[in-house]
Amino acid sequence: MTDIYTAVVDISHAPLDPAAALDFVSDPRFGGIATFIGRVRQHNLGRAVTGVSYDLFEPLALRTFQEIGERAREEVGGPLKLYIAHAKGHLSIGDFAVVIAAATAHRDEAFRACRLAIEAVKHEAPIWKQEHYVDGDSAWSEGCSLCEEHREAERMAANHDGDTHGHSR
Amino acid sequence: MTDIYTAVVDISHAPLDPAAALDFVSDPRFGGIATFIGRVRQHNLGRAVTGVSYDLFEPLALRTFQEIGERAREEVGGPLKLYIAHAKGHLSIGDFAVVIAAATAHRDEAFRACRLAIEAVKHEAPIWKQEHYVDGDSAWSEGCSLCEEHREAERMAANHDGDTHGHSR
Amino acid sequence: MKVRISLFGALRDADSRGFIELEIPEQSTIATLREALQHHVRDHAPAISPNLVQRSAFASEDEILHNHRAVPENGQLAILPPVSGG
Amino acid sequence: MKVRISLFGALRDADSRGFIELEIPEQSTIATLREALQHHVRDHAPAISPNLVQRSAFASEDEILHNHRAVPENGQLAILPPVSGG
Repeated sequence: MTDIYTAVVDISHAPLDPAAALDFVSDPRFGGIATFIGRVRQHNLGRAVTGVSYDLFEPLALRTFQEIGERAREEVGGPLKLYIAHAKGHLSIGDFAVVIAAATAHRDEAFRACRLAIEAVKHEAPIWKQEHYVDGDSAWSEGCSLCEEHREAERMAANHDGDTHGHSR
Repeated sequence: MTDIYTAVVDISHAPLDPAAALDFVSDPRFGGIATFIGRVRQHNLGRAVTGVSYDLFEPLALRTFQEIGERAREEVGGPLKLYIAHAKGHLSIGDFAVVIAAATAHRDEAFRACRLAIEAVKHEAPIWKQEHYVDGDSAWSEGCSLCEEHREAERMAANHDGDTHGHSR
Repeated sequence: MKVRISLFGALRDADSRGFIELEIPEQSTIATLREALQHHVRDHAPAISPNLVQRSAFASEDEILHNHRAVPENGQLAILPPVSGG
Repeated sequence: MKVRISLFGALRDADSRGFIELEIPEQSTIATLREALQHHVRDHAPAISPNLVQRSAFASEDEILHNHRAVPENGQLAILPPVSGG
């Protein structure tokens, strides 16, 4: 579908581009555009971060983004344009990790589609974040299992504790 | 406060600038940026629109934006940067009417702050939209009363019927 | 005292100058001013719905002024019909 | 049959080549493959927590493959540790 754009961007070639996201979703039918941009921040869980690396299983990530877009379209139940791009490679503080833009006729739908998309990208797409710390150490972030038995267990735990998946940006 | 930016932009001089909003809210402490952009769309309530004019009571609009920013800060309960800019003058289809950007450490807070801000701008700021139609006619949009007795009545009606304020972009 | 009420949105049609000037008693409240304005509009701008004035708020540059408030001493006000920004 | 399992995230440390090759019986399920991989990792990459393999999903380029599914005929898979994108 030409109204859903998905990309994995190797940021050694080019950064993610929020302006391109806006351009893609712009349409005379749409009055509301909600976007979410995730950036690398300086601290996580109290540790000083110097940068992060993103590893992706690209073909499945792109398929997952597309499937998320179709789910967002069902949720909106009307015309929607959606842009989902995720960075790959080594990112410095302030670099964009993910850019999502959703445009619809009315604002509530745009917010819902944007939120659905970022939550799904974080919880379902085959993407892994490694944080690099000031002391030279690095660690892969705690994440969400894609394994059905564990997803179920994690969902039940999350219902008790709030989102405890450990990657709460 | 330097972490809340508010502006009324006469678009006969310059358009609203989403990139400037991103720049303003960017901060190494923040991992999540949620934005909302309202654009003029081609149809409203079934009528073909050629453009809109925004009338503002500027000094009070700016004070209201600032007060909304402070309310968003309380809602977030932690560091926040917030950008609120609204257009004034005659806008064509596709022009930006309002640009809001909220940045916080974590994404949920950014979404909440952004949503709070756009809802408050629409329901509380002294701004009036006049739509111009293909047939040469024009009309001021139905709106939300700022008069306390009527606000109360409208709130009760909205609780029964959903948001019936008539400006539901 | 003389008050000058700036007009916005659909109420701009009440006076092409963009404001209405009225004489009201000293120490009037906003409620009194609202009544005076309604009379004025009925006489001078009959195309404006009385209901629109009823649903409008008065304000200074700093804040909304509800019905029980006193009219500001400087006599400068705005009348704000229902808003429709964003 | 020979399968080649591509590694991602924290599981990349299990083999510096970025994949693991295993021999498994024809028509194995993902559950069988998971057991075989756990043995392999225990022997060849003891630093990797068995729990991490347990919490990981297998996938083709097209979809997640749950435990009851057959291993794809082309023998190409990926193992996906818990994800942390965004």
